[in-house]
Order: sequence, then structure tokens, then C-alpha cells
Amino acid sequence: MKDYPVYNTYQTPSWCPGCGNFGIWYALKNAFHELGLNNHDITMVFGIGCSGNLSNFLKVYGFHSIHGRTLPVATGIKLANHKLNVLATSGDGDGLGIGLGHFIHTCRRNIDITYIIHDNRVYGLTTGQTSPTSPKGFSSKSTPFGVIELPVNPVALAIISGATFVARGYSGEIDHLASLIVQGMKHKGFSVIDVLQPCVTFNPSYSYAFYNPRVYKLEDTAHNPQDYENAIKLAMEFNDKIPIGIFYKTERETYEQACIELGENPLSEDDIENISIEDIIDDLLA
Amino acid sequence: MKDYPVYNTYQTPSWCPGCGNFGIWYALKNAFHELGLNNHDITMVFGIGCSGNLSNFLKVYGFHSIHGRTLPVATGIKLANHKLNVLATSGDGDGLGIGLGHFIHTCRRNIDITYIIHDNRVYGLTTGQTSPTSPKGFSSKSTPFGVIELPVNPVALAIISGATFVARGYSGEIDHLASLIVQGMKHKGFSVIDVLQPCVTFNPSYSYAFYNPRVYKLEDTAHNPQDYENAIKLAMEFNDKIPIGIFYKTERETYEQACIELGENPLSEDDIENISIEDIIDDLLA
Amino acid sequence: MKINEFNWKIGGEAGEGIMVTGLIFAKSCAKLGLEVFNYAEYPSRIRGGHNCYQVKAQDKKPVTAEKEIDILVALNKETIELHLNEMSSEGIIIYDSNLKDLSINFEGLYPVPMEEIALKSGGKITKNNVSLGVTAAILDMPLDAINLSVTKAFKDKGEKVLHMNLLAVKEGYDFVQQNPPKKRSCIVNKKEFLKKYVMTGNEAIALGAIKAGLKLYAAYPMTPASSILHFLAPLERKYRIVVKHTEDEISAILTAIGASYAGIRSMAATSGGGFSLMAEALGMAGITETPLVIAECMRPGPSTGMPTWTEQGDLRFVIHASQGEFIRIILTPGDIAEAYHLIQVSFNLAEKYQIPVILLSDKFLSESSESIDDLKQLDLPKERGKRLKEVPQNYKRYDLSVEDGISWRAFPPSPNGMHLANSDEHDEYGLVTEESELRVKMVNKRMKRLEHIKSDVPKPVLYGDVKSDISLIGFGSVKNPVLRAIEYLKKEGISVNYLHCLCPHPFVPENYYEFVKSAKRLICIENNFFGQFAGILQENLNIRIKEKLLKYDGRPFFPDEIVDYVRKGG
Amino acid sequence: MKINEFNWKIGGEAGEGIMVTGLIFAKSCAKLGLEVFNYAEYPSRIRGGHNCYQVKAQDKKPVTAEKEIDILVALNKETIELHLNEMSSEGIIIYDSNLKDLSINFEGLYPVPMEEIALKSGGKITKNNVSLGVTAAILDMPLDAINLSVTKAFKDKGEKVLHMNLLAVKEGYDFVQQNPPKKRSCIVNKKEFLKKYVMTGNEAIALGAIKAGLKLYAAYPMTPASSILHFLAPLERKYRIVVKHTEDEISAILTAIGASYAGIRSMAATSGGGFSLMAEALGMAGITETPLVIAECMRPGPSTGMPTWTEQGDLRFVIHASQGEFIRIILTPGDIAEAYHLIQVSFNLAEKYQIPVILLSDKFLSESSESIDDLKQLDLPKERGKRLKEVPQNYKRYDLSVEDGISWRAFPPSPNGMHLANSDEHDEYGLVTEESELRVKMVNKRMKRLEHIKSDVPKPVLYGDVKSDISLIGFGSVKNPVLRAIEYLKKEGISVNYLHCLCPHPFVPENYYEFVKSAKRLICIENNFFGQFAGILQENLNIRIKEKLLKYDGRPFFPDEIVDYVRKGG
Ligand SMILES: Cc1ncc(C[n+]2csc(CCOP(=O)(O)OP(=O)(O)O)c2C)c(N)n1
Ligand SMILES: Cc1ncc(C[n+]2csc(CCOP(=O)(O)OP(=O)(O)O)c2C)c(N)n1
Ligand code: SF4
Ligand code: SF4
Ligand SMILES: [Mg+2]
Ligand SMILES: [Mg+2]
Repeated sequence: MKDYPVYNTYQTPSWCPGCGNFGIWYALKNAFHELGLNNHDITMVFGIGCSGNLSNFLKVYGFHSIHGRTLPVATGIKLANHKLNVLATSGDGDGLGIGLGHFIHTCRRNIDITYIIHDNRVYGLTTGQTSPTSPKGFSSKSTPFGVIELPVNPVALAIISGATFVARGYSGEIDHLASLIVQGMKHKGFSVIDVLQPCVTFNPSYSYAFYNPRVYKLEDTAHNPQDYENAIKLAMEFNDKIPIGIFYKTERETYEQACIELGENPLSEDDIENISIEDIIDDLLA
Repeated sequence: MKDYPVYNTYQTPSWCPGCGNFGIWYALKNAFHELGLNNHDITMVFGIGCSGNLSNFLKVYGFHSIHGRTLPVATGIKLANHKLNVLATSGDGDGLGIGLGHFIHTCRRNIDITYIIHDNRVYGLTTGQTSPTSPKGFSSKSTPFGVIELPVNPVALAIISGATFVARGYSGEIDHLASLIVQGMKHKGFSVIDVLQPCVTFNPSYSYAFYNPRVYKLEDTAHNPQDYENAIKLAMEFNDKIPIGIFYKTERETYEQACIELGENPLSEDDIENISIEDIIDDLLA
Repeated sequence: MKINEFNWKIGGEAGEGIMVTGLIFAKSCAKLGLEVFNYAEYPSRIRGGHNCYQVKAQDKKPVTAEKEIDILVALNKETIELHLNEMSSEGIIIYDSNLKDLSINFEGLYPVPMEEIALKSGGKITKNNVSLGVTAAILDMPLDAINLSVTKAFKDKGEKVLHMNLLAVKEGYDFVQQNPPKKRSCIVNKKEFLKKYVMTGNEAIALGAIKAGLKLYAAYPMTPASSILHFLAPLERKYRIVVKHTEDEISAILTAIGASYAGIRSMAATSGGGFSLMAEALGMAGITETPLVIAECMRPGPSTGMPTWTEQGDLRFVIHASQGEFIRIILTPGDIAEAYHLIQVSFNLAEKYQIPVILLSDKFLSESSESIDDLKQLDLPKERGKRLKEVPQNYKRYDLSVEDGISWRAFPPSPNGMHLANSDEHDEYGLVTEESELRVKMVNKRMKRLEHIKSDVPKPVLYGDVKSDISLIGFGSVKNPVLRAIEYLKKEGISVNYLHCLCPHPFVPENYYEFVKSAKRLICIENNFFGQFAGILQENLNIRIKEKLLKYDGRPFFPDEIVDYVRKGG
Repeated sequence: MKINEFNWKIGGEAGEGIMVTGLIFAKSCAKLGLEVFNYAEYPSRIRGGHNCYQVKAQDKKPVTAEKEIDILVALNKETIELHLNEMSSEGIIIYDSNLKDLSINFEGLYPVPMEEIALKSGGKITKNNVSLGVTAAILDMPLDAINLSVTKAFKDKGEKVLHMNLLAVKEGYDFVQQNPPKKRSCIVNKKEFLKKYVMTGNEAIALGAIKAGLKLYAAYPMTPASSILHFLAPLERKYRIVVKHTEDEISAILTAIGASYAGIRSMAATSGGGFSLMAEALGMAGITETPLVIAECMRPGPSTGMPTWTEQGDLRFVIHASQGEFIRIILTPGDIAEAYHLIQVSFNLAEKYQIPVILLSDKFLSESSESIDDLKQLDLPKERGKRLKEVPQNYKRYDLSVEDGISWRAFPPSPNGMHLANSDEHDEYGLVTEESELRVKMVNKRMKRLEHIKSDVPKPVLYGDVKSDISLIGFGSVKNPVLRAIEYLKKEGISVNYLHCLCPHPFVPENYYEFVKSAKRLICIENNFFGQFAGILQENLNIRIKEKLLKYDGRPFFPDEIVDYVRKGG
């Protein structure tokens, strides 16, 4: 792993030492570098949470939006200028709790955005409550007697809902994660990367020590990312073995392509000085 | 099919003649009768839409809530008094569009509520816009050039997300639907019944004529509702053949059972006159 | 006998095509140079339930919905029962002679074998058009005017259908010629065809937005805002406007904000319930200084309330929605001309000051239609504010040194333009800060724009003489009823003026002092319970509003009600 | 030399246990009978970033956070740099002698080899406790008081840890005995142990809610409301309270409403952002007449704003949130006693009038802690309103004939009690109606409750003499700073009174007239930019608020600032 400080702002990351967000930060910078992107070539939308604080540490066009709402903002940006490289990131509470509806509806659209979920299985910034990916029984400030619901499965939900690139990365494997981000950004369509991100402060059971011996790479297996059924089956695997890599990948018309009105040039380049409404108001003539 | 006007209010249904909501109305009344329920034994939460107008035609304890939010209201009711028979109904826009997040989170909880989706694949009450279950290409007031996203699959989402009773009914098969409702209400846990409901006014392509030759009953097949994988596979089937019946059924601790604090007696019966906080404030003593 | 002035109403069951017929008739009148105002009432259900559509036509504006009906076309018995008490004593009720058990005591009953004629003309479905022919004959209107509108309405349905309908009109007309009514109280003596548009408030909003350069429209359907979506959706390819029915209103507003951040003019529209869901994002537009235009079309609340009716109950809500404090502008058009114009103003103000602007309409304005001669003179040059084409090095999106509080915007992917639009309090680059002094500077910078805005927002418009016996003040859609009432009162020798507020927030007291000071008897008129606008006046003008004329039954004000109130004294 | 009065502050990096140490110290002081007020500042991040905790201790209330520090415990260099300008000229800065490159010119520097002592005592981790020993010695406080609090705090950590920490305290204490500071400016001369509680505003809210019979609490975490959730969650089994961390705030409020419909007392709490998401459901509680209690703990906005800081910027928002018009009550406690009391009032008013009640707090009140002698005298009998045990036949949930506008509630599964809680406008059974007259009757019935409510809501409280030179008016958490400032001003011979508003909405003008009329110089004090409360006063009292003392940097008012402002004249 190399670092590319050209993508840094003047602020130093405020995450806890050892936080898995560092790995995501590095992986993103590596991916940007590998794709040869200038700072201004990247537009990125963030949610609210420890994950969202990343917005202050990446020198790109950024939008630090509100809790749970990165995807609609990113969608608006992409539609306004579909030539942009648009990324969105969320925490697990952010993207899979309060923002779950947007996630599934965005999968249905297959818009060409790369979406990274900082999945630490806990609410970090609000100091340690349960999250929708916390396991059953998880004891937290909001669930001192243990979580009683089943966790959501972002990988399975993404596949079922129509995302065309669905992967899982791990903060502890920065180069691998960077490569997933590169592939996700190259992919035409909605690419979802759920990242196993240790929160060393509030969720020590999902530490590096937990993940390291368990993760294995799908590219080292016989799994074919086009195999929908096997992808779903693999998505259910989360025990002694935890697959990382690309679960599912397919091609489908993207949202921007299907929005015929967009055509080649971005809307943001349209001249709006002289718009004639003569034709349509004629329909309103008496 | 028989009718049980004892469950009627003084208002006559305002649905369009031939609307699939009539079938659901009859099926509910039949189910209530079969279960031997008095009017006051039933508590039911409704959303906003043509489906929600049902609230005015059933003489039960009703809550006609806001668009997309039936499930949280129903959850609050069930927790306050877990001895109640609680049902919730939604339209497809209501429950799977704006309310999708609540749906999935409620599946995770497995709370003992029976949830009926009036799935007409269109926004009825707002006079015919696309819904999340409208098929790709569907032309509507809001999508005159056709829908460009994939539809959601409520059956698959419910199974993946942890609902323990997942079925599909059809307004055109009232007795069958009534029996699903009976089974759903008897089932301990979250029971989801997605109902194929023709909207004769705004979605004529999904008419009785469309469904009648296509629907077939799962109970007439070899499908075992305990078979998770096959259930998901069947959930994807929606072409010349459309399965109705129980896709998936399993047993899991319900939310109320897991809320140890609830115990036997409903909270609503608790006496709150003399609550002592001595113990806990002692922790706050200097 | 009234010349060129009448109030016509058609009523029947939902699903009987009443709206279509009503609009055809309204357009026929407008074609003849009459000014029309068309108001529909319908319940929140798809079929069944009583619907009605009324056309008030006059020589001159102001024109608005009025209570007293001159001609009622009753497609069923219920219509007669429901509206009998609204009939002018001289009025005529046109209904099907086959209606049974009609025991109504009214002079102007005028039965017509409408269904019979319709069947003869080619089908029951042409019945409504029979009634148009009947109406034309009774009013002595040129049949051509009706034919023209019918032709326009049915031209896409094929030759045969068109012919059927034209025949029905003619047969209806002929019937009257053979069976003239006992008396006529109104007559139209216009023969020439003129150029006039008829459009709803929502159509005006949509058109104005297109004209203003709208590039993205995101909305979730909600009465009475949905028709903006329906109007724009088919035009997306023609005008390169992305029109999106999103998963909810939260997504709608955020999509619009995202699009605006990336540099285009975007908008979302909704009613109060959807606006509730937009509250959080509104503040995000505020702190990130992202231009945003929202149209909020009110209906009676609270909550789901009465979805297809009208009220002005959300005024205070839109002014104060969202946590914390930031600048927003509320504009309140009173008629379609103002709607068309003010939506353009909205886009300009939003971009110029980098703030959210809310255009506040209501069902009465949004769904009623009105005649208008021309839109062109209402158009505005575009003011797009501080947008950088080339971005200098060390660019600061939230530059504190700008004197007017407005810093320059840069858009992806302009080189050097990187910055963070941050919902957290931030420094000049947009990066988070929690420092006390910087916080204060940033708030002050954002608020500094207020001074400039206050001199830039539309001023209230005075109708009538400065010195009048009575002074009315209000905002939004009460305009037409008030102006019409003023005409009636004038005839009675009562002089009334009206100050019409177009921008209730930020409220600019200077624009109101004179009016308020010189008012002999001041009445605030609003379509709500609390008198919300009166509260704003009290808060800002150091006065007590002693008289409030309020209405909150879901119906708009009718001029009569205003006249009665004013006449009977405070 | 100040006796029994000092301002102590400890600062360092987040994650260094500053809050725990601060609270231990505060409790030690309270144990000795001192009144304490404890205020913490920390950034919106988990580790790193500067944290501090200050304890103001005095003989008597009012006590509040003050700017001038007597004793600063600096766990790092940054702390000294950041707070040096707050030091009293007589003050002492306690810091670790191993801090490098300290080039600070301040008389009262008092280096202590804290880390060294800590290591000797058993571990670096005991460093904070060394500082407590040092503090005690400098203040001449009985060491027992510290030991008691330390013992309570560490008793669950095992014998060894406890011993280590007690040793550290002792060693710190002994160090001072051997190296007495050059001078001492404050001394504590209390020796006896008294019974006193120390609790935060949120703890008071949670306790009051439990006492009031809370049975369901639903919330989504949001600073500064989260600690209510954290306090209640472990108690759910003990008190049979369902405590739910829901998927979002929309679900939280709706779950609470559902529970209330089924008959139990329920509540949800949040901050402004979450409250935005609750806006829609609030109106549903309004129209369905379902009792509801919401606690809204404000933080600076707009949008995400400054999550861990304080502001009173949501006042107008909570008053006007949600489309349409309905009754709600806003209560604004100013200290923990009022928080504990008013949350009980909230439950009573919500049930009695079947409306939503919002308890409005802010970070300063919610997260600061205060000493208090007893809660019992603040308890209230429960008023549960019109609840039917047995439901008569032909029951009408929204009976229009009730004179006070309050109809009887029935709960599932009571026989005969079936009805519809309908977000649509409805008839007496709850079934939908769109009829004009019924609509008006229903609105009037709901609004009729307002008259009764106005005489039932908490009245503002006057502090000081009716006749004073200067009159302050405000609401909520400005109370303590204002009362403290008044004491300072009194010493200077300036008489100031303060009208403390506990219920800004519905505003009852009668309760304010006298105060306002007799005020010689009236100053409205608020923690926001616009002067929102001043606006309410203007709207309702027909006055102009000429002076507003506003603050919006995320920090609470410090008494000094008020003193300065008042002194320098308007
Ligand atoms: C509407 C709203 N509700 C609540 C919050 C408070 N909040 C901030 S971050 C957060 C959750 C953080 O958890 P997650 O999304 O998992 O991110 P992490 O901090 O773990 O990266 C919450 C609840 C908010 N900002 N907005
Ligand atoms: C927050 C909010 N947004 C929009 C609406 C308007 N609205 C009422 S019903 C409806 C959709 C109805 O569609 P569906 O849920 O499929 O129910 P159906 O009428 O088809 O039974 C909408 C958008 C609303 N009531 N509330
Ligand atoms: S709390 Fe957890 S997620 Fe947040 S910065 Fe610390 S380690 Fe990272
Ligand atoms: S619009 Fe469709 S769903 Fe609604 S009542 Fe009519 S047929 Fe039924
Ligand atoms: Mg997280
Ligand atoms: Mg539907």
C-alpha cells in the first residue's frame, strides 16, 4: 500500500487510532490514483457518522449531507452531470438503518454511482448503540440486554434489489479494497461495496483479530460473479468464513442511459437563457 | 364466499366498481368470522391510499395512519398490548415505496402482526402514477415514457429480511385469501401477505383477466414452505405462472417474546399510580 | 338580464368526465374573449362521490369562483339536492328529464332528455356534450365556440368519436331552440374569437419553471401538487428536464439539492405532508448555501386532513420548518399570472442568494384554472448569481470576506473548485469546525444576505385607493375573491382597498407601515383557523389585528362572504 | 479568599476519562453540601479533540457554568493554551511537570509529577485521580469526600483497581501537603456529609418520565438526546418499560403514538434533526387526538450544525411543525428540577387534553449536571383524562357534544369501543368526512380545548422584585446564568428581575402583561440568532422588544456576559 496525500485536505483524520475508517481512506486514495483521477474529477457524497467525517479528509468535490440520505443527493448530482465520477459512502446505521429505503430504491435504478458502506456493525459517532448489522444478542448502550432482531444483509439485499455490482471489502485489506473500488468505479451501473470496518472503540468483537482469520477472497474460489444464485448463497455466509470480493456482477442499462433526455451532454452544460415555451402553451390555448 | 356485514361500518365502500380492494375486504371479514373474532377483538392499522380507505369500512379498532407508516404504529400498539390481534395493511406505494424501510426493519423483528399489502402495482388514490411494483416499461402519469427501474419483490425481500410467514394472495380468490389471512393471524410472528389486487381504473393490464389464467396455488405443488431456498426461487417467478399461497413459513422467537419486560400481562394493564424511583436515584446520589 | 356574466356549474358522480366537460366549456367562453375562473370540487376517492366544476365567466377580471349559480347542469339528482340552495332565483337547472322522484320546488327547472339525445348521437358517453349544446343555446352563445373546444379535446380520439360528440352538442343546442326556457337571466353577446389561454395554477408554475430553465424536477405524488409532475413528465425529452417520481419526498428534495449543487436549476413540489418530510433537508440547503426551489401546494390539515380541498394552513410551518436558523424566502402568488411570474422570481432569488425559496400555493390556486391573455410580459431575465466559470487557486467556497455575504459557487468538475458542502458548521473551505468565533462569523456571513434580500423580494401590491373606508390585507389565493368582493362593495358605495402580500417571509415591515397606518378599519383575511398571517403582522408591525376573517372548512372564500362580513361591520 | 465557592475545570484529550473524573469531583463537592453545576464541552468525534469538564461549586443556588476559572487541571498542553485566558488572576493551573516546552507566563502555575505519581500508585490510568487529590489539598477539602466518590465510581471494577485509584488520590493530596502552592484563592470549609443528588437534565427527564408512568420509550440516537435512551434502556425490565431504538425518528414517534392509542404513556426524544423527521406524525397525533410526549433537546443548527454544542434555535420550529393547525403545548424547563417536574406535567397535559406535548430542552440543560436535594416535592398526582373503563353502546370517540372539546377515549379490546383514529378529517366515529359543516365542527371541537389549556399550563415565574431597574425575560436553560448574573448585579447595586417562561406555547398574554408593563428596561435573552422568543412576545403582547441579548456560538450564556451587557446599557 502506498499513500497519496494529494487527496488530503489540511485536516488530520479525527478517527480513533486503529479505526477501520483509515483503511477505507487509504483504499480510496489508492483507487483514485490508480484511476488517474485529479481531485476535481471526483465528486463524493457522505452521510453523518464517523464514516461521514471522512468528508473532511478527502480533497475532492464533496457533499457532507444528512444522516441516511447520501444516495438521493448523489443521484441528483449524477443526473445533473452524468459525466461526473460520483461516489457515495454511508455508515451502516446511516445507510442501512435510517436510509435503508433509499438503498433499495437506488439498487432498482442501477445508476452509475459507487456506493461504499462503512460497516462497523455499530453506531460509532453517537458513542455505541446497536446498528442494523449488529448481530443478534449484541449488547450496546441502546440494547443492554442484547439485540433481539435479525441483522440486515446488505449484500443479499443489493443483489435481490437490482444492483449490478455487489462486493464486500475489508479495511484490513487495503489493496484488495482499493481494487474493488477501482472495479466498482469502472463498472457501469450501481456498484455496492460493503466494507467490514472494525470500530475499535465500540465494537471490539468485530476487530481485526476477528476478521483476519476469517476473511477469504472470492477471486480465489470457483465463484463466478455472474452466478446469481450462488451469489445469494454466498451472501448468507458469515461465520467462520467470511467471503470478500465480488459477489455479483452483471450488465444492465444504467439509469442515465435509460433517461433518454440526458443523451450525451450533461444537463449542467445546457444553456438556459432562451427557452421557448410557445409550443406547449399552445395546448393551453382556448 | 359468504359475507359478514357485522364487520361493516355505516359507510359503503367508495372503491371503483370491480376494484380488487373489495376482494380483500370480503376476505378479511371471512377470516375474522372464521377465527370467531368480535369487532372489538381486532385492531387494525391502515395507510393512506385506496387501500387505506378500507379503514372506513371495517368496524374494528382502527388507526388510519399516514402514508407509508402503518408498521411502526402497529408495532407501538402491539407492544402496548401484546394480547391484541393486530393487523396492518398498506398499498404498494405506501408500504413498498415510501414505507419500504419500515417493512424490512419490521421483518427483522418478527413481531406478531399480520401485514397485508394491497399490491395493485400502481398509485391508485393519487390517480395513477407508477409504484415500486409496477413493471419495467409501465407507462403512467409520472412515467409517460415507461418505468426505467426494476420492481421490488416484496415476497423475496420479506423472506430475506426475516419474516416468518410469507404468502401471496389474490383478490380474485377470496376464500383462498381468507384462509391465508386466517393462517397468518394464527401464526406467531410477522406474517406478510402480498395480495395481487387489480386496480381496474389505473392499471388495467393487471386485471382479473391477466391474473386468472396465471395464478396457481402453492399448496397444489410439492413446495415445502420450510424450504428457504426454494421459497426464494419461487418468489422470482412472475410470468406465465404466478404462485399464490404460502412461500415460506418458519418458527422463531417473536419480538414480544424477546421483550422479556413484557411477560404475560400487557403493559396497558399496568397500574402506574405508585411508581417508586428510589432505587435508581440512589445511583445519582453524591 | 346579465350580459357576458354568468356562473355555470356542472355536477355529477366522479368518473363521469365532469372535469373534462367543464374545461371544454370554460375554453369556449375564453375563446369568445370572456375572462373565466374555473373551480372544481371532488372528494378523495376515484369513483363515485360527488364532483363538480364551475365556470365563472365575465367581461373583465377580477374573476373568481362564486357561490350563486346561474346555470346548473345536474348529471344526477344528488347534484340538484346539493346545489339547489346556491341557485340564483333567476337561475336555470339543466337536468335529464329521466331523473326520477324529483320533488323540487324551483322555478328554473329545465329538463332535457339528455341521455336520449346522447344515445341518438352515438352513445351515452356523449351526454355531457349534450349539456354543452344546451348551455350554449340558453346563453345564446355561438355554437362554434363550443365546437372548437370539443374538437380540440377529442381530436386525438378519432374521427368517429369526434363526430359523435359534435353531434351531441348540436342536438342539445337544437333542443333548446325548439324548447326555449321560460326565461333567461344571462346572455353572451360575444361573437369574435380571441387568443386566450386557460390554465391552472400548477400549469402556470410548471410553465414558469420550464421558462426559468428547470433541468431537474423531483417529486412524490401528492394532491394538490401532483399535476405539476403530470404536466412536466411528458415534456422531459422535449426540454431536457429530468423528471423523477422518487421513492418519497425526502428523496425528492435531496435529489433536487444534489442537482443544484452540481449546477443546474432544480425543483421539488409537494403538499404539507410531503413538506413535513422535507423539513430536515431544507436546513441542509440552508447551511450548505445551495439554491433550492420548492413549491408547496397546501390542503387542509392537520395530517392527511382533506386531501382534495383548500386551506392556507401551512404558512407558519414553511416559515419555520427545520431545526436551527437560516434564511429562506416564501412567495405567495394569488393568481396564475403571479404563479407564473413568481416561480421565475423564485429561481432567481434562490440562485442569487444561494438559499431555499418556497413558492406557497394551495389547492384553490393550484387546481383552479383561469384565463390569461399572454405570459410573455411576465417573463424575467435570469439572474444566476455568483457562478464561477474558471475557478482561481485557493478557492474558498464559503469565503468570509465577501461583503454581501454571498460567496462564489464552483461546480464539479472545474479544476481548483473542490470544496465541501457541509451540513456541519464549517470553515471557508467547507471543512468542519466547532470553534466559537468561526461559528459566529459563518452565521453572520449567511445572515448578512438578509439585508440585500429584504430590498429584493416582491413588495406587496396595493389594490384600490390609499384612502378607503375599509382595508383588507391577505396573501396568496384570497386575492381573486377579495378583488371581486371589492367590486361588489364599490357598487354599494363602500370603498375598500386590499394589500396583497407576495412575500410573507422575510417580512419587510417598511412595505406595510403606510398601509397599516392609514387603514381606518383593518381586516386580515386568511383561509385558516389561527390567523397565521395576522400573527406575522402583529409580530412585525407592532399592531393588534382586531379583525380577522377566517375560513377553514376546506372551501375558498367566495366574494359574497367577504362582502357580507365587511358590510355587517367589525 | 473565597470560601466555599470556586470554579474548577479539567481538560484534555477525548478518551482520557475527563467526564468521569469531573463527575467524581462534582459529587465530592455535593457530598459536602455544596451546590454544583457541571458543564462539559467536547467535539463531535470519539477520540482526540479537546474535551473539558467544569464544576462550579457554591454554598447556595443559583449556580451555573462560569467563565472565570479558579482551578484548572490541564492534562495536556493544549488545555493550558486554550483556557489560559479564562483563568482568574488568582487562579491555579495544575499540570504534569513533565509537560515540555511550556512557555507560559502565569503566576499560578502549579506543576505536579502526575504521571510519575500515577505510575507509583499502580498505573498511568490513575493520573486523573492524582489530580483530584491535588485539587482536594489545594482547596483544603476533606479527602474523605473524594475517596467516597472514587469508591462509588470504581467499586464495580474490583478491589485492586479501586485501591490503585484511592492511592493515587492520596499521593496527589500528600504531594500538595509537601509542596504547598504559593497562594490559595479558594477554600472549602465544609466537613459534614449531606444527602444530595447530582444529575443531568436528561437524567431528570428520564426519571420524571419513569415516575410519570412511562411504559414505552422509542428513540433513535441523537446528541444531545441520546443519554435519555441510555439511561432508560437498562431499566426496561425493572420498570416494565419497552425501550426501543427504532430504525429512525419517523418510526420512533409513530411507535409512541401507536402505544398511546392502545392506552399507555409513551414518549420519544430526539434533537432538531430527528424532530424534523417527526413533523408529519406530530400532526397525526393532533388530528387523531392521541396523547403524545416528545422531548426535543436542541443543538445548534441549521442541519447537522454543531452536534455537541448548545443553542435555543428550534423554538419556533417546534411551535409550528407539521402541516395544518392543531393544538400542542411546548414546555421549557430551565434546570433539572423543572425538567423533572415538567416532564410529569407533560404527561398529564398530553393525556388530559389528548394532544402532543413537547418538552424543549437543549444541550446545556440536557447534558449539564446539577446538584439537587430532593425530587419528591416536585412529584405530581397523575391526571389521566377521560379514559373509559366500560364503553357504552353507540360510543363516539369524537363526540361533538362535549363542552370542553375533550371526548372520551376507549382502548382495544374494550367491547363497544371500536372507532377509527383517522388522519383524515372525520365524523364522531372517526370515519372520513369532507363535508364543510362537519369539518368546521370538528376543528372547533378540537380547538375548544385551547381555552381550558390556557389556564392549565405552567405560568411564567418571576425572580426578583416586581419593581426593578432592569427586567430580563427568557425561557429554558438561560435561567441559571440569568439568576446568577442577577446576583452579581445586585452586588453592584443594580436591581434586576427575570420572568422565566415555562410555556412559550400556547402563549398566554395575560401572564405577561404586568411584567412587561412595569419593566423599565426590558431585555429578552435567548441562545439563538433571530430572537425567536422576542418574536413571540411581539406577536402576542403588542410590544416592541428593543433589546435582545442573543448568543449563537454554540456556547451557553455565562453570567459575566449578561452582567456586562446589562451594565453597559442598551
Ligand atoms: C436524523 C438524524 N438522526 C440522528 C442523528 C445522529 N447520528 C449521527 S451519526 C449516527 C449514527 C452513526 O452510526 P453509523 O451510521 O453506523 O456510522 P458510524 O458512526 O458507525 O460510522 C446518528 C444516529 C442525525 N445526525 N440525524
Ligand atoms: C407523505 C405523503 N406523500 C404523499 C401522499 C399522497 N398519497 C396518498 S395515497 C398515495 C399513493 C397511493 O398508492 P398506493 O400506496 O399504491 O395505494 P393505492 O391507492 O394504490 O391503494 C400518495 C402518494 C401522502 N398522503 N403523504
Ligand atoms: S468510534 Fe469506532 S468508527 Fe468511530 S472513529 Fe472510533 S473506532 Fe472509528
Ligand atoms: S383507483 Fe384502482 S385501487 Fe383505487 S378504488 Fe379504483 S380500482 Fe381500486
Ligand atoms: Mg456504523
Ligand atoms: Mg397501489
